[in-house]
Amino acid sequence: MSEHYPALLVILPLLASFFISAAGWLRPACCFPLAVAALGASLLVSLGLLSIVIGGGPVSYRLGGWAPPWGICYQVDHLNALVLAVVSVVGFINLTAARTHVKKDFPERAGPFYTLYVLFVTGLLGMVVTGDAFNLYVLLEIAAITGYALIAMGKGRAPLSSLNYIFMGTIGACFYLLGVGYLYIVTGSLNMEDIARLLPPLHGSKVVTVAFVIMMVGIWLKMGFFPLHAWLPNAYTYAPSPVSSLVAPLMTKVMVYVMIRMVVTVFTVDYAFGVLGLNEAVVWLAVIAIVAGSVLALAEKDVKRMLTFIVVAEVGYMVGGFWLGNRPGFTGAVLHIVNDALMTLCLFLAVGNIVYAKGNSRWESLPGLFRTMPWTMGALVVGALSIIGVPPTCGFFSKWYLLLGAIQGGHYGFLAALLFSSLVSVVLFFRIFEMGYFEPLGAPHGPTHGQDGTTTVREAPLGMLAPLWITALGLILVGLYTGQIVGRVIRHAVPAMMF
Amino acid sequence: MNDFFLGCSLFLGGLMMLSLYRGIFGPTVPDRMIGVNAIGTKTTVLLILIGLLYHRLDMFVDIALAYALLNFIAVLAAARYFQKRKGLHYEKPY
Amino acid sequence: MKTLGLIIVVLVGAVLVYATVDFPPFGDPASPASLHVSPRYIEKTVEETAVPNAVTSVLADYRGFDTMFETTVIFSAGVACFLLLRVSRRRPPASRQYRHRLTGLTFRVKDGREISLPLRDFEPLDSIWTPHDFIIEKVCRYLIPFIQLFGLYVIAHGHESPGGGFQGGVILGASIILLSVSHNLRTALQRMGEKASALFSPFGVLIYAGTGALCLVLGYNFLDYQALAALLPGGPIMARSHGIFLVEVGVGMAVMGTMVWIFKNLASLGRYDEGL
Amino acid sequence: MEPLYSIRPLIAVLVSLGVVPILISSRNANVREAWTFVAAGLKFLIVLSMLPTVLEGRTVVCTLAEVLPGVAFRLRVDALGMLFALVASSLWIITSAYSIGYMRGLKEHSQTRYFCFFAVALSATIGAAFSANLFTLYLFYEMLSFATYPLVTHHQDAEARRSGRKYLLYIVGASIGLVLPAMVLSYHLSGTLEFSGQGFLPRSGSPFLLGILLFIFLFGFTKAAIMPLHAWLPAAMVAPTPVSALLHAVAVVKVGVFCILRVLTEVFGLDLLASLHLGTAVAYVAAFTIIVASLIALTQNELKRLLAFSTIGQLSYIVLGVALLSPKGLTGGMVHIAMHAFGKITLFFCAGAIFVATGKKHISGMVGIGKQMPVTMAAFFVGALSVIGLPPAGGFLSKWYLVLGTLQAHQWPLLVILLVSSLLNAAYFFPIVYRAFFCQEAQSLFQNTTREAPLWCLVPLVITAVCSIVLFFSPFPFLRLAELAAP
Amino acid sequence: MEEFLRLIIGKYNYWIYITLMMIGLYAMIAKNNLVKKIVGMNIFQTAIILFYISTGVKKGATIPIIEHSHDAAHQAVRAADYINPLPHVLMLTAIVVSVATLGVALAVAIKVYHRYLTLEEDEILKQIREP
Amino acid sequence: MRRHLPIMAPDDSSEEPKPEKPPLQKKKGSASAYGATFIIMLGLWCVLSGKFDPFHLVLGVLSCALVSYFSADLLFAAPVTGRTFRIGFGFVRYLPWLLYEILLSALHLLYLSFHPRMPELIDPQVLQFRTRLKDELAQVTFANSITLTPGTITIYVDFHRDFSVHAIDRVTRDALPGEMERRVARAFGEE
Amino acid sequence: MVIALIVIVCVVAGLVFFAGGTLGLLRFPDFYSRLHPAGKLDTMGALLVILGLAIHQLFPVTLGSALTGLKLILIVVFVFLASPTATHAIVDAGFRAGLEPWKKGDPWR
Amino acid sequence: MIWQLDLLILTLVVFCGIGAIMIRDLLGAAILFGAYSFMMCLLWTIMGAVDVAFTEASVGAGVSTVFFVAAVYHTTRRTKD
Repeated sequence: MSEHYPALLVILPLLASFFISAAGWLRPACCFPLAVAALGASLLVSLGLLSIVIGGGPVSYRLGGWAPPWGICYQVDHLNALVLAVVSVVGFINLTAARTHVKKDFPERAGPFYTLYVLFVTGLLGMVVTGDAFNLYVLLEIAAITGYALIAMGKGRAPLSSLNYIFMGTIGACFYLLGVGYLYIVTGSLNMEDIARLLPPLHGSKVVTVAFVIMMVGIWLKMGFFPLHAWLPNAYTYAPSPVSSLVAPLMTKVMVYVMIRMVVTVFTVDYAFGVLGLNEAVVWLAVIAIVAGSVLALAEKDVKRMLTFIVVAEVGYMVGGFWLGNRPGFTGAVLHIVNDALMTLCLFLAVGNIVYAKGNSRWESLPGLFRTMPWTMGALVVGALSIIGVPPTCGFFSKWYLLLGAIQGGHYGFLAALLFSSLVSVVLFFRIFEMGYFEPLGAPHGPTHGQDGTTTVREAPLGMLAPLWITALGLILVGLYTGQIVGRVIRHAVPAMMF
Repeated sequence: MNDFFLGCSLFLGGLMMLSLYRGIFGPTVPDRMIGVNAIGTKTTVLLILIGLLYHRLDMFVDIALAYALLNFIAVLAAARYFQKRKGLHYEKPY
Repeated sequence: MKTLGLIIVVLVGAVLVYATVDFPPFGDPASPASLHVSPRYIEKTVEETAVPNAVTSVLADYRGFDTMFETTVIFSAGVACFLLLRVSRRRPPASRQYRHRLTGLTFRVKDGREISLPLRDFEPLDSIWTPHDFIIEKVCRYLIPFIQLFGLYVIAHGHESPGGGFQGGVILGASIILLSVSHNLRTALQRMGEKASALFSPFGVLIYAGTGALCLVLGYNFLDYQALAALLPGGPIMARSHGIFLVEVGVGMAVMGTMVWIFKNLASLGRYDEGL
Repeated sequence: MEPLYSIRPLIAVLVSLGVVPILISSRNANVREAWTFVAAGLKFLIVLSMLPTVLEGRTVVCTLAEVLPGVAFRLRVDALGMLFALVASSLWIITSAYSIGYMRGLKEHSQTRYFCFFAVALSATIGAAFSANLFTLYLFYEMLSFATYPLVTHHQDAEARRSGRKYLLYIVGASIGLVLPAMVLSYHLSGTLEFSGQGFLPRSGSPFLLGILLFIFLFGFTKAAIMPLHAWLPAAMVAPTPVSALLHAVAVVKVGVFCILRVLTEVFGLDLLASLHLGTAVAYVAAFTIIVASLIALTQNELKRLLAFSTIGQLSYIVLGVALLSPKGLTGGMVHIAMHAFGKITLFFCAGAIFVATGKKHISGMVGIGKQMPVTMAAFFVGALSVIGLPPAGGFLSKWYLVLGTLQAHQWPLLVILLVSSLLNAAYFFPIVYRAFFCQEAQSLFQNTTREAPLWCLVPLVITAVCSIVLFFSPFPFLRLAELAAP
Repeated sequence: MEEFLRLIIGKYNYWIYITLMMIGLYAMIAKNNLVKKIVGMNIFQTAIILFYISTGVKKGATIPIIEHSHDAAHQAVRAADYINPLPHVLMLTAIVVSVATLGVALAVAIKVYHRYLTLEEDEILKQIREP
Repeated sequence: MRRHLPIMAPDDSSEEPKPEKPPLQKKKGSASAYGATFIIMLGLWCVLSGKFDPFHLVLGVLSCALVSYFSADLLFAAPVTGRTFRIGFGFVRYLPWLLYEILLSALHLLYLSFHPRMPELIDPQVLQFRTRLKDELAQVTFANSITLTPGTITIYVDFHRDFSVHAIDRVTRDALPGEMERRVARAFGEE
Repeated sequence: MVIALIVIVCVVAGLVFFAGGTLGLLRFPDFYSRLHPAGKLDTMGALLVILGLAIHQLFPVTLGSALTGLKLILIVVFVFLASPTATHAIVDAGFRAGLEPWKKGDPWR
Repeated sequence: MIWQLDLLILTLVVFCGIGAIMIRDLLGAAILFGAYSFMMCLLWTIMGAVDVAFTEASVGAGVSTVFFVAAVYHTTRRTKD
């Protein structure tokens, strides 16, 4: 069976989503267990795939039994396998946390919600696993459409933000599609490896250059890279909590993966860093992204919204790290995909708990939280430390590699930007912690210097705390096992041409 | 004969352009509906002509048939808009 | 915003124009796109899949995986519209309106009471006035069966003429939409209820994915229809052909269901009473 | 010599973390405090159990995980680390006792939180002491920073908030903004972060770059409060006194100095420093801090602030001693960690005891207090002697070695500075003692009603004072360890 | 000059696709009305479809449905005689995606309208700013 | 003119209807209706398909069965009887005349269209008359015939069988209802 | 040859009707009168053109071409069913939208 | 591929597109969008992409315009640009 893992990975949740949808009509109570089973199965499969890849190198799977340039094939190498594991882990953990929200906020729409949820994860998994440029587009659209709907579910400004996201996302996806078309017109192939094989004689062609540029712009739009990020904060802020903690950790990261995949596998490192020589400029863009994301986050008075700007800055980390074009930079970028997915998940889950308890995540609702929701805030602290980059949380290690890459590449602007954003995150998070901590300051009638245990503890239910703390502990574990991850997985994913 | 059909199709295309004038500049929405409906009829015929030009009419006729059948759904829907009393006076047209 | 838009548009346009100069000549039979991958599709489609329509064979077999997800996209759009628009909590009405079918007069019954006259002659109305145009109604009644048959024909003949599951599905869906547009949504709902359309679409995609999974269970790769030779007569090549047909039926069902579903949600704002 | 592989260092680090859940779960104050004692005692015993091995000249190593290629999460107990760990863990027991007296005496709120973070901070301190490489050191350094924040802001009022901000700004800002890039740069230059007696930085690096690196490290470890990055320390004095005592006289600030020591001796290596003439530069920076801090201390009225500035000055002694690059200087600097710790903690305990008993913070309000609280003020006197560096207190020994070190390094100006600063120290301590004991009855601001602080407060400070004196006569483990550590 | 003219005429499809795409893009960026933006979005997607279909065109070829399938075993099928089917397949998918996006976008637009009672973006933003 | 339209004031109250089962149940079509639909559909299938191998024929039968199951009552609201055939026959007899009429008036309209002084020739007016046709289908046929005949368009037919017709000029106006109504009535056996 | 002539006559006649319809669509003064040429002349034109094409493609007569011809006729039938209905729907829409018919003597719109 | 028709229809398509964007009435825009999809269908037919044309025909005529009208019906026809 293990030779079918790449297909099963996507097929299981896909099939399950249909059953969930049907169950939504026939037997609503079954929706959640089905979703858990589906994502759990794909989580197991993805872990199995990871171990296969670690043990025996890349795996490929022919869908429909057709050989690659004619049929679609799945190509799983070290890079894929890692991102797959992350996507399925995040999807699964967040799903378990989503149940309480769904029960409270929209119990009657659980069926479609879980359907779309599972489909979203399916789309992302497919995007990561596929080795066909066009197939990636289709899966991208699945993830996008389900994402639009899930975001638009929210209250207040959510539909408007979602509509903006639809426009920007469509432009991004279409630009990507156009780039694929440009490659197709000069190579006649859609398979990534096949294109890579055919491209080198065409390196001077304007078509390939423009294909590259258009594709990158499209992908950047989808990932919210700084000047193209305008849709992101609103969309993630106004989405319902379980959705924002699903979309925010995964969508941008997977798009970063797509960018890496495109550059490394399709265009090859030679072309992107050698022939075009855009790396310096892109790293500077990333610098701007990091700085701007951090500074914009400073201006926000809503924790969730602040986090979205942090996401913008983090995208800058990954893009910049990758475009440094050296081994540590690449390692840092890939590692940061893993770490940032977990960190963002942790933070958004924590904020989700706050929203669950308080109704919103604005600053007014923060005071006294350390007293009333100590567990949630504890996990929030862990996540924050990870964002700041404090060892042994995993955020430190990816930052380490990125810094190393910046030094090795001699790009001190990027170095400075990384440090700056870390410092800004300190300010950002400690402002929140202060507010949650110095509760008596702004609350005249609130509980004052009370004795221990006098204030009522209104902690979020266990169903939400457990995933949160699993994630928080995961942050530390991943940090401690960074050496393993880098040595066993990422080291093999670094293209040989990089130095 | 081919050239003749080509000429016919070009002529029809020209007529479509004229109809499109009504579609774009028609002062009121019903006027646009007329224009577009006229274009739809011409499209059906044009599809058949193109099929003849390709010498594969048996393949193209299905498309034309689909058009003939479905063409007026859109017009009906648009008309329905007015029938449901959201007339021109209900919301001032520009 | 306008200036910014103009600048962006001009910039992007310039970039695209810049690349166009290096394109292979338009319609060149020797362009890479025509020489590298696609010749096999054209030359081998009959041999390998017994489907003369190369588009169908590529769509449902060579690149069948894409199409499965394409159908899933449609399905997820249906679910999305439902999720966004469907209203579930409703208050009982303070009054109801009925129209006498023969005369077109409308009555209003207050205080939640039902009309006591035989319902055969009356149809319920909602707050919005519903037209009663029997010319359109009659003509559409006669057209709809033909449209449906045509849709089924298109699905069934995807192998040797243009068309296939998607087109046929849309036509079938359009017939229901036409019913709704010409009469009103209730009539359409009573022919194809909400639950039916909502179950049609996942079931259709399930047929597709299930066919693929069946191949997997039979020991072949996912969507490798050759596996169906064990179940269907005609050998592996015909098995591919039949597999494609199965899949097309699934696509047709899914698309029909979803189109109707989306329309119902959009047209009635998720209230499922009185449509467009 | 072959290192000893053992998980004892890890246990030593984790034992205080281990009791945190118990502390949180128990509502009973007595149980809580008992557990604190148990943890402190255990920790001290474990540290002590490794002492013989270290005294033999061997090291105890515990590797946990290789987090980056060439960089492991590894603990290693060597002489310097042992010295520091011994000081910190022994003083934790005493401070725990004192905390009980102080917190109960003042009926402070959130005592659970207080004890928890205290335990965490101690873990971090021991961890820093036992770090085998720069990464592990940085890890515990950061852990300590964040663990101390809730302690500093314990009072949760506006002032605490302000101080907390300042504290974070200086310490975390510098560690992220300066230390982190410096670490990455070191790693980039040498491919490792593992401490080694000769320093791991390559000799071939450009002198300019290495010089910059050194100063980034020097100022990056802000906990050492090298001027001009010292302002957080006086501000952090808003914390409850046990916190100030243990953390800001022993653990936190000493960790900063300890880090600088590690960087000087085991990242750069004395030879490299000498060959680049960087030692002298560092020494003069430290000397500047010593003088200026002492001068500022002269002008302070609030006792804890005065002690804070005194601490700033004293910390730089340690840096100065190491920066002399001479064996005696090294020994002096290292042993000063211990001596100053015992002396200064006594002083802080006294300040706290005075506050608990009388509620007074300012020196001007302590006229005649010696009559009412003779034990406290006697201890204060001993502590002051130790800090000034006069016999029969332990401080004298370390100062003696420092002076010898300057002589050995032929740095006459530094010798002068040392002596002048001792005078200044005397100048700001003796007036307090004088006013406390030798004033007219009429000028005394205290009625006879004022008594000594509670016993929980008093006993610890007596113990530390006694220790200060004992250390003068038998400085055995500390001096031996310092001599072992100094090459 | 002649070269230039050949460029203009010979790649007419590509120019038009760029024009259409720019129309769509302009509408999506600069238009104020949300439904207009959705129209623009569809035009944008159609432009890309146009591009793809144009890449598949072969001069002198017929539609990609093999004639006389029963005799195919005897007479070899020449690829040059049939238009490249691959772009068609891809674009079928793209059309489907665009319909799906259209449905979702319209649903969301309706939701937006019901909250702000207008479809003009500037008016909505004004409402958000001045609650 | 407007008074003929059964317009009700738009109800702006926000009340919403109860989720009731639509009282209008699907009419059970008679077996004859199903059979007739099936036969018609099968004929159409043969025309459309053009393939008579077993596979396609089976598919055809299945499809026709499906359509007749689903939509038989749309095509034949009442059971199929002899009257249905009579109407069909009458309708076929009516068609040639209609086509001829259409051609004639189309030529007339074509003349108008191309005439340089067209604005002077036309005289659009709305005229109303009441038809005597009773059958709804007959009315529809009549109305569509009017619409198909260039120069006249049925605007509205209300339940009183009142026709509102827009006519482009005097010539076309004068022809109504006259001959056409008679022929439709004959075709539907109402005379 | 005769057939070709018939075809050409049919198609040209159809095109003339189309042209008339389009011209009328542009020239007539108001919505109601524009519908007359647009709706009806186009239908007539479609009828003639498609008939012509059906005749053209019927030769050589095979089963396939006959069926295709039948399909073409089917298209005409459907157009004849759908077109007046659409016209009616449009005029109904315009009428309900409140468009006033142009009367002789009104200013030219 | 019939290039004369191709050019003609391409021009029409552009006009239609611009019209759909420029009309200051959403219902009109929806209707013109229907016309735009007719044109597109023709275009695909001309370029030999019958399946795409079929899809466009069924979608454009049967579904997408209706969706637009439904959406406009439930929102508003008013637009400022």
